[in-house]
Amino acid sequence: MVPLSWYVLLSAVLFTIGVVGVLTRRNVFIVLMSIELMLNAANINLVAFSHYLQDLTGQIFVIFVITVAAAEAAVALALIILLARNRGAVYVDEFNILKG
Amino acid sequence: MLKYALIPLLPFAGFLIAGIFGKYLKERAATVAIGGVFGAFVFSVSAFLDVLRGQVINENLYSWIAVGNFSVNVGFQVDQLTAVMLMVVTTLSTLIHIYSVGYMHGDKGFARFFAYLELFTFFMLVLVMANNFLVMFVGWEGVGLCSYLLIGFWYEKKSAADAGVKAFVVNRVGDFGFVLGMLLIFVTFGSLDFAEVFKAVTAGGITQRIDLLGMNMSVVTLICLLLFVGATGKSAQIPLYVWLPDAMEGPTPVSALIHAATMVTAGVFMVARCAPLFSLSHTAMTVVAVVGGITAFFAATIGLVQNDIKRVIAYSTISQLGYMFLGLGVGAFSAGIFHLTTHAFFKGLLFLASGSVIHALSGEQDMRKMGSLRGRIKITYAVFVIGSLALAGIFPFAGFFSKDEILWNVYNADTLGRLLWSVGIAGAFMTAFYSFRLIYLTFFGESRMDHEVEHHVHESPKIMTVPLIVLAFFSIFIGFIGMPLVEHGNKFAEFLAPVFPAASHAEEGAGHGLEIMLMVFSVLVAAAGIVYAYVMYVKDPDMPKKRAEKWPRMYDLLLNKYRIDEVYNAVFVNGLVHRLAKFLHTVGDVKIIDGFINWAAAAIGRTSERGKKLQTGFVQEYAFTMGLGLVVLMGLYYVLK
Amino acid sequence: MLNQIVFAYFAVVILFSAIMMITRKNPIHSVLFMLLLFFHIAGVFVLLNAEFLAAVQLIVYAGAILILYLFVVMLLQVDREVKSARANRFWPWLAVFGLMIAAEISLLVLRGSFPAGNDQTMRMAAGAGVRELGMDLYTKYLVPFEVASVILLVGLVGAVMLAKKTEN
Amino acid sequence: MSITLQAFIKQLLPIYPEFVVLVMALTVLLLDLFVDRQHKAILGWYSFTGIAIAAYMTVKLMGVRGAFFDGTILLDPFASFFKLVFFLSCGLGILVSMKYLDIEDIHRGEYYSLMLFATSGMMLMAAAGDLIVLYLGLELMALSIYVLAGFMRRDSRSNEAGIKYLLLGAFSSAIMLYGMSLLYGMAGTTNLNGILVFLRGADLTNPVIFLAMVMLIVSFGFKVAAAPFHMWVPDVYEGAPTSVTAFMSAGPKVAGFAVLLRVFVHALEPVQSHSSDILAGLAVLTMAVGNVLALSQSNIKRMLAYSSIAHAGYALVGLAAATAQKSVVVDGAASVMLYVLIYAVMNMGAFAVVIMLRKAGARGEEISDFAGLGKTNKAAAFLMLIFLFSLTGIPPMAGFVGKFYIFKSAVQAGMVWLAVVGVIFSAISAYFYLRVIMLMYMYDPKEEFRPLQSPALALALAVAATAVIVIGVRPAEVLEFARASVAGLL
Amino acid sequence: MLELIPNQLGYPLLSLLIFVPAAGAVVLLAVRNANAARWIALLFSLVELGLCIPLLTNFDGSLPHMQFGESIPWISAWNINYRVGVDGISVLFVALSALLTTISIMVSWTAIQDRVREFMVAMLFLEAAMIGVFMALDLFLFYIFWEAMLIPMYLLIGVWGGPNRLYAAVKFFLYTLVGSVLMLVAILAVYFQAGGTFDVLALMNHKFDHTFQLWAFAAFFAAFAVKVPMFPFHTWLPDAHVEAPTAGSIILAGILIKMGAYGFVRFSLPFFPNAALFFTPAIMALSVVAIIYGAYMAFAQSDFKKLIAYSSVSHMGFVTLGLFALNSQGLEGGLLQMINHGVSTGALFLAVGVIYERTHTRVIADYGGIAAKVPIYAAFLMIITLSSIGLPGTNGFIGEFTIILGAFQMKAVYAVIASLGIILGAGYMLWLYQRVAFGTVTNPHNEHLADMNLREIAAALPLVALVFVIGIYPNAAFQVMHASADNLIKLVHAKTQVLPSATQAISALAGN
Repeated sequence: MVPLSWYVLLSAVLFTIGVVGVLTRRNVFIVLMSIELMLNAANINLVAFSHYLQDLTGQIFVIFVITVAAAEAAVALALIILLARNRGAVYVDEFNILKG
Repeated sequence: MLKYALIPLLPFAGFLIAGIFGKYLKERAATVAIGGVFGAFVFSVSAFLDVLRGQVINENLYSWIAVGNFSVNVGFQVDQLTAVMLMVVTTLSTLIHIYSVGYMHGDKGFARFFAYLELFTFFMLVLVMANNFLVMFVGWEGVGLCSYLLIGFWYEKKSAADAGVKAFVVNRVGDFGFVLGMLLIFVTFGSLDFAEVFKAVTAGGITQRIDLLGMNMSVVTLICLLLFVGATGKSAQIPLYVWLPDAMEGPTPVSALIHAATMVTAGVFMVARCAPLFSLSHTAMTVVAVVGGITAFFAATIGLVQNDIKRVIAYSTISQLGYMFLGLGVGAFSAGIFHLTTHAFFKGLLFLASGSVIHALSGEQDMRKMGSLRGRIKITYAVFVIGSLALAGIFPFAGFFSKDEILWNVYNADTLGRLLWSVGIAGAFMTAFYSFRLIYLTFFGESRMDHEVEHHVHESPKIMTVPLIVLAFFSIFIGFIGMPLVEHGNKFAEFLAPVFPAASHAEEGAGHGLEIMLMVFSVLVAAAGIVYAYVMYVKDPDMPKKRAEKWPRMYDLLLNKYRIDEVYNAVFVNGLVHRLAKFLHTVGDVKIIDGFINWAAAAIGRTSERGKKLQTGFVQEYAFTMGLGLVVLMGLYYVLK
Repeated sequence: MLNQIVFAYFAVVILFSAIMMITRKNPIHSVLFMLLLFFHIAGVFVLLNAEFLAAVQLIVYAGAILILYLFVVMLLQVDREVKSARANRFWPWLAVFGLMIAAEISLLVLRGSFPAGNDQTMRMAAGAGVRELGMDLYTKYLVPFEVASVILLVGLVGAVMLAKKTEN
Repeated sequence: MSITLQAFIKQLLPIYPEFVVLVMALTVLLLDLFVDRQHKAILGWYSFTGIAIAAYMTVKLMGVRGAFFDGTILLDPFASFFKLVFFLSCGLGILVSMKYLDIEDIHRGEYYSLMLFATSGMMLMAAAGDLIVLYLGLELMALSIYVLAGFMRRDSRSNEAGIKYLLLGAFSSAIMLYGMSLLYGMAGTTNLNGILVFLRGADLTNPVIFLAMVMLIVSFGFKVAAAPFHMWVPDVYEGAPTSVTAFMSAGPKVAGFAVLLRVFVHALEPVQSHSSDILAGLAVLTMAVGNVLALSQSNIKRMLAYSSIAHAGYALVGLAAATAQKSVVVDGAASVMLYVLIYAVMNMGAFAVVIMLRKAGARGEEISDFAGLGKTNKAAAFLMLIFLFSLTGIPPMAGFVGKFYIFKSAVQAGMVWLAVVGVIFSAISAYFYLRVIMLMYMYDPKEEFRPLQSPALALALAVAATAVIVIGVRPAEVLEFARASVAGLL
Repeated sequence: MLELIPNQLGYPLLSLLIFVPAAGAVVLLAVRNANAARWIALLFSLVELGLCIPLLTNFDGSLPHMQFGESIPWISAWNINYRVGVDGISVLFVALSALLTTISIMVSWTAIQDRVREFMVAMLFLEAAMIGVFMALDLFLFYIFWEAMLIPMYLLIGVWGGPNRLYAAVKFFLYTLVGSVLMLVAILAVYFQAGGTFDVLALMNHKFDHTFQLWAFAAFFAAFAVKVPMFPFHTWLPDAHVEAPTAGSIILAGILIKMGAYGFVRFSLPFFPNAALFFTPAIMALSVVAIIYGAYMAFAQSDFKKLIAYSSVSHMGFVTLGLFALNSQGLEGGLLQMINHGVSTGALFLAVGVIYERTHTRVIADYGGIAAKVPIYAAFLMIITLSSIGLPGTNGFIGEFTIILGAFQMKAVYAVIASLGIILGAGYMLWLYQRVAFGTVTNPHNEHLADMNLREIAAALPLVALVFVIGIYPNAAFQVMHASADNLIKLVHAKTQVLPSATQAISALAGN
């Protein structure tokens, strides 16, 4: 039997890896995918809980999360394309006209 | 009642008219002014007669300040003392007004001058008629103000303006004492009315004592000392006499009226007024006597060598005021007032006469540029001599009686009477010497005048000489009202007796014999002074130089008035005021307080600039900050739980 | 026991591919590792009797989103990536910082306790779960469902509006 | 189980306002196809009327109370109050936009529909009775605003603002999601009431609960721009189109506070002993950062961005007070609500004036562009004067009433120290607001220019100014309204 | 105990006093023409002044109570009412505010050429706020007016001020703001301590516990001490005065800085008497320091206005000294001195303004010898100078003497030092007068100086008149205060169980 805590631990570590990715990588795509990692970590939690709680809410939540992630990805990529077009920038640390 | 009210109010009315419409009145302002003071004079006479008839009045006009348990009225009191002062003030004021018409003729500030004189007369009358300390203080400061205005009358002259400010501020120092005295009187007696305070005093039972700077003294003593500080300011006694010589910057009639006859005697008057208080405090009396004696001597020494005709008289005034305090200090209040009266006349005369001389020499005041005037301006010469004789105290001139009564009382005074008496005698000698030195330098010897001055020399117009003559008359005969050795004491003392506590009368001290001996002695001393002056300045004119060379230091010191002014300037004016002020301003306000404020502001500004640097524009650093926040908050679990 | 081994396998691969994903120079490789990761997460879902979600995970995430990423990555020239630094200059610190977060979260999570749940398959048979899901989705969570559709619409509008070639 | 149309309509009753706004948003998209580029303003007025209708319905629905759709949607005075605030900011936002969009040459239908979408998202946040709805509403709002921020497609500053906001927003909502998942794992439900019930019986020392709470604070703090989660604000505010900045300085922030109140005053009420302290700490930090950094700004939008951070700090003071003591809940929550309302109005007003300075060619965003406005355009300068003094919190402007209430409840909750810190910082804030006034009245204009003017803009300014003055002088009614609306929380 | 006597007149006098100027400001917003603006502003200020006649004639000085009271519920949720009333302490300041505003408008007639309308709006708005401060009997209302004053004053200094006006304006604003926000917190604390009321009269009767009093008093002190300004919070005043336009200086010196002292009397003393007693030694010490220090500062100045500004610091030292003597002489003396200072210093700044308008220099050295050129002006300046150095017969003397009398009974040493201040006062003022008026004209610009014109004389006369009226018949003012002042002292002593220490001065002087 897999204890619940294993799932939680897995998601915690996954979440952290996501955070590290967000913080470290310059390439905006990888940053975005790291955020997806964090979302997936949350999803694992939700599903695990819903399983152990005998309650479907968690799974439904996950569906919505995935939907949102999709929409977000669309907008994000659109903006990235704009930036690449206007400024040829695909690196996060190139987005720094605005500061101070 | 109205009559008494009018005494001060008439001059005040004169002031308002001359002051506001002076521009249109021009010379006619004088008529208005003289009308004002003359009216005051008339009413004063009638008031005096009332008092002679024994009708003493003390009336309150209205409640002036009433706060909590403190209440003061504006009120007048005309008793013997006031009556005497009224006569002195109004008489001299009137005469000097008349004299000024001639003296100030053609001055562009003519109307203003008379307005000020009127205002002064008003305040002086308020001072002498007040029935409580606070109203007296009004007159007290008021005359100070007028003296300031009149000294600085020719304000284009810097020296004049300076002298005015100096006079006012030095007086303020004295008033500082006066005010504190009043406060202490109030908290001790619960009132500022003369009547109530003196009643309480004479009733006795004021026994509180105070520890002040280690000394333990009775409240009354402290009160008297504080009041006396005020007196030293007004009446130019050590250490606050310094303003009076400079006050000679004012027009001569001002010197006569304010700085000889009336205002400077206010201190004497005030001490006399407070006789019931002072006589309770032996300490205070001693202080008064000693200060008076020293001043009398000290001022005389300076007078010996001065060359400015007016300054000589000024120092003699200081010295004579010293005599008055000497008298008061030994409890001879009436004698003090007597000398005040006679002095008013002959010193007024001397100033006016010197004014006449200056007028004749078209403004020259330096005696070294005079001489051999006796033939040229006869009347002036004559009255000058009379005045000087009176000042020197030669029988039977006015000064003789008053001064000798003082000396006689001093001689009989219990404590250090003899010592002070000898000081007084020495002073008398010098007085005689310098007053005649002045006469010889001015009227005898060969002329030392500049040429154009020389052939402008002319006797003053009637309007100036007449008052001189009148004053001369008084200087000769006024003394007799206080003639001693007549049946039951002298009339003057008798008249004033009700307002003064029974002083230790000389009669009890020793017989008439001794008194006569002393009189003769002092006359001889004075005569000696005159002769010595004659020898020095007529017989052997270069003797002064020899003397000066013989004791150069001494001479120099006297000539520079012991350098007191310089010391005061260095210590107080520059040191304690201006330097300190600059220092406090640059350090206190600019450096410390504003320094701190601006530093704080700048500090916040710097923080802001630094903080801006953190906003680097890198998304990941923003994310990192968020993460950091997250970590810290999560860590808080261990703190908060 | 078996479950545990399977879980262990999934977990290991997931973490491995995650780490690879965030460390690859070439984003295309990252995308591929992401794909791997998604597959195994789907596996975990299956392990938790969430077959439907597993399917969604594969179809939407792997099938749609990742491919979208792939397109864009290729659309914008990525060969630059090979030449330039992959991580910003603080990356070691940030890695340590990441470990801190991991430590803290797991510490808190482990010290914490969850309502005792028992690991048993859901009462309804596999597949039936989907109907339950559907019922809930269209009744209880009707409003959120609609909102989700609106969100997708916004994403659509936004993406089109922003990315479409500028007229004039 | 088929349901008649009427029944269906009847069922929708509680979400009529949201429904209307969404319908308007969609129809705007359609209408956009038929309106040519010169007359896009029509769409603006169209959406404005939509907002008006929705507002009307919200007022109508005031009477109805309760939980609908299985408790996922709540209809209570609290939600209604915030919905009205959203309508206010959205309406003003639309009004200030029209002319501006023409100048920037980005006048498109999507703009308005996105604003409406965002508004509906906020409404859902305020009305959410369930974590899922809350999450979706938040994402709906956020997504629309990401797009709006990047709306000036040809201006890379705008794009940058968009992507920055998006990346950080996604990051924060991932954190929130993780927190929510833990909460769900604890409580076994995503329903806020359920969570409350669970926590009432739960062992509160359980670190997982704390972890969840912290993660929610972080993500909501991000939305309301609380330090240290504020750093996106200046950049995004500066880069985004000014009209959007105006809108998002009001709407999303207010929505964030709605959620904060709903969650921390209501759902997580049992753990307030922790949350209150944390919120107080954040409040201090936020006020400090906002006020101090605003001092050294040269760009008016940035300056206002920092000032909006500072104001979030003040509002957090009220929140901390509300969570500190049971006895203060009503006043604390009401103070926050009143404050965000007043803040929304005066801030939009200030931005409206900033927009007036936008002139073809120059951006008009430098503070120095205000030099001599008092001479060149008396009215604009005077309005700005009112708004700035209101932001400073000087009576008789509304801003004072707001701050007064906030600090009042802080003192009531025994947090005198917090109040003292607050007033000190608001005194400091006077400096940078005064700087603008100084420029307007005490310097001479650099060059003559005609500020932007349009009936819509005038209307917006008039509304804002009147509101600021009226609320400042006669706060009683609004105040009562806010206090009454708290009822929904308890 | 104090109560609010409802307004018996047929019309709401106090509200009129507050809202007439406000209305004037609103009307002016519609005016375009500068001259019209001047006349309208003058008109409204005169109406205001006229309203003061029924105020003073119908005021019953024999009662300590608040009169002409009006009380309307305002924000019931916070138990806040629009509650106004005047007693013997405040009524005179209302009248003074009206008078000085009128005078300020008159002196600004030609001095202000730029943005006349805005200037007049600011003036009238300021007047409304000032008068409101003196009338408010609800802490919230009071605070509203108190803060609202800052706006017009800030603009007056900043827009129509001198070269360094920006620094001065901001300094003034921030200094005051920091002080008053602390008071705001204290007000809130008081509100809750007293069980949720802002009603001043109710709070006067409430007894706060000792430690709370200390804190609250300190907070109120922060606000009032800055306004007064007491040493060492005074440095904003010189800057503000120097840069402000004449009208601004007159109002600032005449009314604004009185409000600090007024606050002490109206709130600090009755609310926190124990704290007041606790802090009295410190405050009196600060006061005498201010007296001496301010005088010294004045000596160091070369700028006409700065010198006067510092003299204000010194004079306000007297005021606080008197107020905290906590006996009737000190208190009433302090109140009277507030009015005196308003009159004298107001007139002094008027004098500066008159001459500045002609010469456009405030440097004392640029003057000298003008007495010969402008006799009327010289006379005016002399009178005011005398009043400011407290010459008997002028208002200044009455105030200073009663204050010193009060202080002497409280603790003699303070009175002694304060009297030293009087000497210094005479020194710097006369020195100033000498440097300005005496000597020979050194500056060629002053050769053809024009004397005061009728408008300026008209503006100056009322002040000159007041100088002498108060100096000769101060009871006119005192009688109005007695009842209220006595009541206040009774209140303080009743709350603190300390009996009035009327004549323990002997021991006080002995320092034990």
